Amino acid sequence: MDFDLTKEEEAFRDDLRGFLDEHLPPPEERAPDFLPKWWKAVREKRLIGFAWPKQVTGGGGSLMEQFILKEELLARKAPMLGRDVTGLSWVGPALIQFGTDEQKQKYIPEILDGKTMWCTGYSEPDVGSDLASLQCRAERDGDEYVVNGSKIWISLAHFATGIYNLVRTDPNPPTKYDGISCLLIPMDTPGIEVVPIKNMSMTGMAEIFNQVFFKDVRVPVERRLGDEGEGWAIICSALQNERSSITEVMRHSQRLESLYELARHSRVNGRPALEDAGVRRKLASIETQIEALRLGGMRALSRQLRGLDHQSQASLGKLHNCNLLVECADFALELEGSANQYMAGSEAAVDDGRWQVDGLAWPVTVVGGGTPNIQKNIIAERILGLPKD
Amino acid sequence: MDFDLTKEEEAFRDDLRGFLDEHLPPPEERAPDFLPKWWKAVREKRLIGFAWPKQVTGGGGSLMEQFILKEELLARKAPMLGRDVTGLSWVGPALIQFGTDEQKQKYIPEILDGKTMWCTGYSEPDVGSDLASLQCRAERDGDEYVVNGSKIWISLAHFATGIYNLVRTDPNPPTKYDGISCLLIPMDTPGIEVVPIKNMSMTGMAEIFNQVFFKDVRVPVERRLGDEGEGWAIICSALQNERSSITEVMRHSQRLESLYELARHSRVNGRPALEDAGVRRKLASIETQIEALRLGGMRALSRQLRGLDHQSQASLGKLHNCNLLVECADFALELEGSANQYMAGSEAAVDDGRWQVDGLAWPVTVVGGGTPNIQKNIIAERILGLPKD
Amino acid sequence: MNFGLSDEQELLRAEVRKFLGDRCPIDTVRLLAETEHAHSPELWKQLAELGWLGMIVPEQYGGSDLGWVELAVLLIETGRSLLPAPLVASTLVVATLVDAASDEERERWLPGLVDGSTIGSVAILEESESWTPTAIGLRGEPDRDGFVLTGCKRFVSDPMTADLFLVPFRTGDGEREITVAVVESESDGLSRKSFPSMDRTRRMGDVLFEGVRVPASQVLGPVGEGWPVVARLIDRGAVATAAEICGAAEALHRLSLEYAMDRKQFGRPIGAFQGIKHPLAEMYLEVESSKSLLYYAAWVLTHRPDEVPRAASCAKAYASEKFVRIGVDAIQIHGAVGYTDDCPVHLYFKRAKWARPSYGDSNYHFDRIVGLRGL
Amino acid sequence: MNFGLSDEQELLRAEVRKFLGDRCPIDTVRLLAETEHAHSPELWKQLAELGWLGMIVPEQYGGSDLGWVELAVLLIETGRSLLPAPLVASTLVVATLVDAASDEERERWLPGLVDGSTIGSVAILEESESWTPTAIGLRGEPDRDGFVLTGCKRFVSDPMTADLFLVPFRTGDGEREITVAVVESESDGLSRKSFPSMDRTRRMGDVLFEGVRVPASQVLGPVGEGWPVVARLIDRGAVATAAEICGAAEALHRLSLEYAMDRKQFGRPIGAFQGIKHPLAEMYLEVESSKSLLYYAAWVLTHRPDEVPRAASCAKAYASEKFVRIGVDAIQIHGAVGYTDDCPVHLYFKRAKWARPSYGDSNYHFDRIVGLRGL
Repeated sequence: MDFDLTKEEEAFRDDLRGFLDEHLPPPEERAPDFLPKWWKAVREKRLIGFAWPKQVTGGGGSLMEQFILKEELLARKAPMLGRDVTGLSWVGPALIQFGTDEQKQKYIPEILDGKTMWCTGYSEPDVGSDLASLQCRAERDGDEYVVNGSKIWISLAHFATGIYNLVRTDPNPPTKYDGISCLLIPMDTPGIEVVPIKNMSMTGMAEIFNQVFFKDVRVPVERRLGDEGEGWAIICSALQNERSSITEVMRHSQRLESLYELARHSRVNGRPALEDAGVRRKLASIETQIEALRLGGMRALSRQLRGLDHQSQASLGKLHNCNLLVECADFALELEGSANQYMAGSEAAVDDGRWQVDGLAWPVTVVGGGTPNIQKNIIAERILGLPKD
Repeated sequence: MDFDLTKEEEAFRDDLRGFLDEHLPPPEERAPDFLPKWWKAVREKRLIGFAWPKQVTGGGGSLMEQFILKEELLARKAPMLGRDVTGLSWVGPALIQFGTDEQKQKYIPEILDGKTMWCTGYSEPDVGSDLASLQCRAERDGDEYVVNGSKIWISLAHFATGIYNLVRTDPNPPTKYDGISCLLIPMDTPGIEVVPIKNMSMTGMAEIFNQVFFKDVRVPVERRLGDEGEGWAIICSALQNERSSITEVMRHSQRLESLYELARHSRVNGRPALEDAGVRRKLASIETQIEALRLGGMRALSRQLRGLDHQSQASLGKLHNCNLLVECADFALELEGSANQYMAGSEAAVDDGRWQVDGLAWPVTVVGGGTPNIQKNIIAERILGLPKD
Repeated sequence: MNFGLSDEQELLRAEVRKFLGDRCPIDTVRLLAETEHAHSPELWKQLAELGWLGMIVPEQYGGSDLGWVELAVLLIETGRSLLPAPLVASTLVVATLVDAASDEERERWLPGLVDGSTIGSVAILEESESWTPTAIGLRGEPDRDGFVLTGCKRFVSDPMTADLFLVPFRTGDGEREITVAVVESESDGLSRKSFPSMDRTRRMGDVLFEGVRVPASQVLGPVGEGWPVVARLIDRGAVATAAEICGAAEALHRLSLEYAMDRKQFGRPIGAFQGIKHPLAEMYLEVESSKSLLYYAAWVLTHRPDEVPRAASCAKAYASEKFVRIGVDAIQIHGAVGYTDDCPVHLYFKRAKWARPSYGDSNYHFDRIVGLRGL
Repeated sequence: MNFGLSDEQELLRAEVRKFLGDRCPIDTVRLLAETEHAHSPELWKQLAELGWLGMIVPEQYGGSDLGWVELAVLLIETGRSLLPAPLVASTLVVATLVDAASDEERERWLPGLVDGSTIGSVAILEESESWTPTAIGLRGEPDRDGFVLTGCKRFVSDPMTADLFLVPFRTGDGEREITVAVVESESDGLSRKSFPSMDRTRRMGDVLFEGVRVPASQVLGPVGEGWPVVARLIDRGAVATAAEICGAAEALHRLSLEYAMDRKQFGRPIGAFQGIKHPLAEMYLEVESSKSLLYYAAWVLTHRPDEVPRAASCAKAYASEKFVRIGVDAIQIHGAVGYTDDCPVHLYFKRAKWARPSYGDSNYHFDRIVGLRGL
């Protein structure tokens, strides 16, 4: 057991810190035109797609370096490393694992340069968490697929340049997991329509979800990722990579500091909240859970560094993360008392209304990443080996 | 809505109070020979089997009078009204509903007089909560049944004079709920063997559970309760009547007072427990839940008084009761700190070790009456109409 | 003993439910929520005509002279339908006037409050958001035959639609030297402000007093002895809020139940899975328990005044905790659908966050339950 | 970075597990639990021979000179098997002597503690059961070259088998004027008593001091400056207890999991129902999180002393809360079988109640985590 950095890792961190001192001012000092400059700098430094192969203009960084990079970025409250979030988290990794050389050369540099903006087409109406029951059809017609159907809960579809879309290429497969393929479809292809869905948050996140309709959308065969029918394997691999727990941990840590700050200026029954034993224990309990999440993530990383199975542990982190999100979101609104009603933008809002955003945004994360029930099924069946329902 | 007593009910209560003043001294003043005298007095006053018909020497009391009776008895910490607890709670009510006149006249007065001591034979090894899967066989041979099999988790079987036993009279029924019958078997019938099961409590309740084995036990046909194959209906009716919530409420109320008392002489982090906000809120939360259980019981009684369905609500009370039992049992042991290890009989035990009894006895009640999971299934399926698993 | 509604009470419930179903279905709620004050004068007038604004007011002032159980029946239904209206606050003003005001004061305000031409609200809390007498810092300086008020009240329900406020203020340095008066919203020196709230079916805001004159004729009861009036008002507020919670929590459970029966996954309704079924069973227990505690608290408000503090605290503490919990479960059962604007679940979820602190959260009420034992 | 066991550590784990599986299976635990002191001198001797009593002791005193991670590996396994032995307390005495005793004191006691001929225990708590310096009331009056102790220590682990006790006592009225000494159990004026405990694999009791003389040669460090020694001991006790909890909680989860796969109801293993499956998944998360926190706390004990207080508190608070919760769930999963004497579940359930207050419950550690921020 060893939590210290090697000399090489320390050297990498010191170099990185120098770079960040130069290019990343603290949040309150960032100018309106900061973001494009930042993206340019980190692209040149090869920090975007840091762990991706150098052949596709990625950084070729090691896992451990990537871990150090994320810790440093998050400690300084850095903005996202690139503009095409979905491309960076979903499409790029899938291309690296399943794409042809042509596809990699064509799509990956665009993602890293922020020229594209991908969205993902997984969920469908009436399908929900039973993802493999998807109905969106793609029929082969010469060198093209003809796509018909619709996808729902698609964030950012109205800004997107392309959709990473799961379709059914075999209408009568042996099992529902067969006959699914993956298509990379430009959003400006004729026959695609995007309809926004209003959501409950009304906190600046409103209408980030959309339903996307496909009517006789023609997609060239070379835009298929992987083999025909290999879609389910691709998606499973992607879902396992879904979230970096270190990112979540740092977000929770920042949230915890804000919670302590909130408690410092809140009251319980008219007395300072920090004098209330219930409040103190709740804060400490949250702190302990975050610490457990942090260490659990490091255990998984540690296994990954040694080439051991770490992906089966991802559901543990997700479940833990969900539990924490729900608990923190509600606790803050409880601490605020009646002022919990005052939303961002109101002069009466506490902490600029950030807890209202948190309090209304958690369902997107908690439900969006697969409800806690689904995580529990995965843990019970895949890790513990319990029989299916 | 009306929680006041009528004049007649008040008269009944006043008469009862006079009787109890005379025959029921406070617990600390009860002599060693108190119990037989008490049973004699309440039997003469027709308080045992108070709501049973007068024809079978019951009290013929109304539901409301019975409610008042229980409140008065429990407020004075009265001992049980009769000696044959299982006879009074299970066998008697089933006889009144399903028995022949001969059976009623033969068995009921014995139960009321405390001459019998019944036990129930429901559970079997490897059957658990799926009660209807029972395997204990009864084959017809002339005017007799021949019983073979075994029953488990039988409390008091080693003291019992008879067993109220569920058997399978049809080995190939259309569904598992068919072909079950109910036999009233004297425990001294040849072929019955009782084997005690040690349990975890070691608190004076040890070994109250038994396994009972039947080997070619011959039972006359007239000892069958109800029709052949009617056993499941009888048992369902009995399970619904299982527990009087008022009894549970009064026990919880007494437990709450003891918890407040415990908190008064306990410490949290070295300071008086009653100054700790966490302890205070936990006590108040338990108090509130008991109040909800009490009022829920009164709502059910109120429906029963008006001839409305009340039995479907029984599972709600049971689930609530289970939750409270688990919570109180653990909370007391938490309050005691390290002294929670000192059992009854030790000079170091807190409150004479009563919380250790509580802390180890709850599984018997919580699991014995059907686990919370089973209550939730019943509520969801029978009351809410959700589909079966 | 009858722990159930009488035939008349059942009839009232049916009538309210039908009215709200017709006049204020969820789409109307949404529309009203986006109006400036989340208030419909026409709907308010109809409530008055049906006699629901004066339910507990003696007939001589135009009321129906009913009790708190009937009022609870009404509020359960308005909670269920999320009716956007200043009903709870206005009713609390009415209830306080009925038992704490002089005949002249009643004559002056009750008829208007009952016929809907006047709307009342309550302004107790200040910056500390504490329900104790010491938290009241608004000063009332004696002035001729009355007082001049200076200070600020916060977290006032629907301040912009109110015509008059019930205001406790400090008239001495002793802990309980509190006086209660009715202050008209058009008084000189009074200004008010409402802020956008998360539960958009309600508004909440500040009332600022800069030298507001209140004549003695608007003071309720003896000067400096107003705290018992306020304490009673807080208990009633707790019960009224618990009633609205009961209706809303029941609606949320019903929505989740229907969704669980309707929505299929892996070839079965999701309600067939214990992971959904068991939370629904627990919710049901919590809803029914909330109702038991609430109905009893409403009954004692009319029939057993001594029991009010404990019963009100049990009802409010339990209901507000469970409503929040049920809101979280309901969203998880609904999955992604639960946070769309089309699905009403989020409206109830937000109501739960509003209702929890209103007239005391469980911390306040639990602490009080122990305090009532003298501990 | 490597958050995993080294090959040597894995080997140690396998060795301990095999030894305990062979020499102390659950039936042996049951038998030992019913002996007078729940202690087997032969087993203790074997532990010594394997080097497990001196794991963190320098080689010059006969120890293996390993770190807290290795010790945690050992204690996880003894917790898993519910080994009845005074291992935690004796190890804490050893650890304290290693870094707080003089060379002479180490020479005198460490070899015996390591070779198993001496058993140590810890006597900190008094009637208040508080882990603060002010709770230490046992008086040490100066006497010639030492002190005379008068008072009573409570909740002492396995007091009857101990040959010496580590005892903090008060040598001044200042809050932290505490001195720590080693007191032999055979000292004149010392009497001890053990009471039957719920977790019968352990004993617990009182140590009474009626004018017990302690020479200066048995005092650890400077007089009146013993509190830091005690504080470190409490942190180590918390980590050691958390390690035993981790093993026990993992065993409990494993038992429940196997039962859920094995036991059939309604034609399926009960583990196929979400009502059983989901609690098993949550238990697993809690067991794994307990282990993460514990391993890190053990690592910092050896490598990053500054981080010890927070890491120890996180590990102990989390593990002891979850272990109790898992115990309740395990019984519910096992149904009636769970409370039979034959099924080991109840042994773990009782251990959970023992372990929770030991070296501070979650109230203590949570309060401390906030306190460490200076709040």
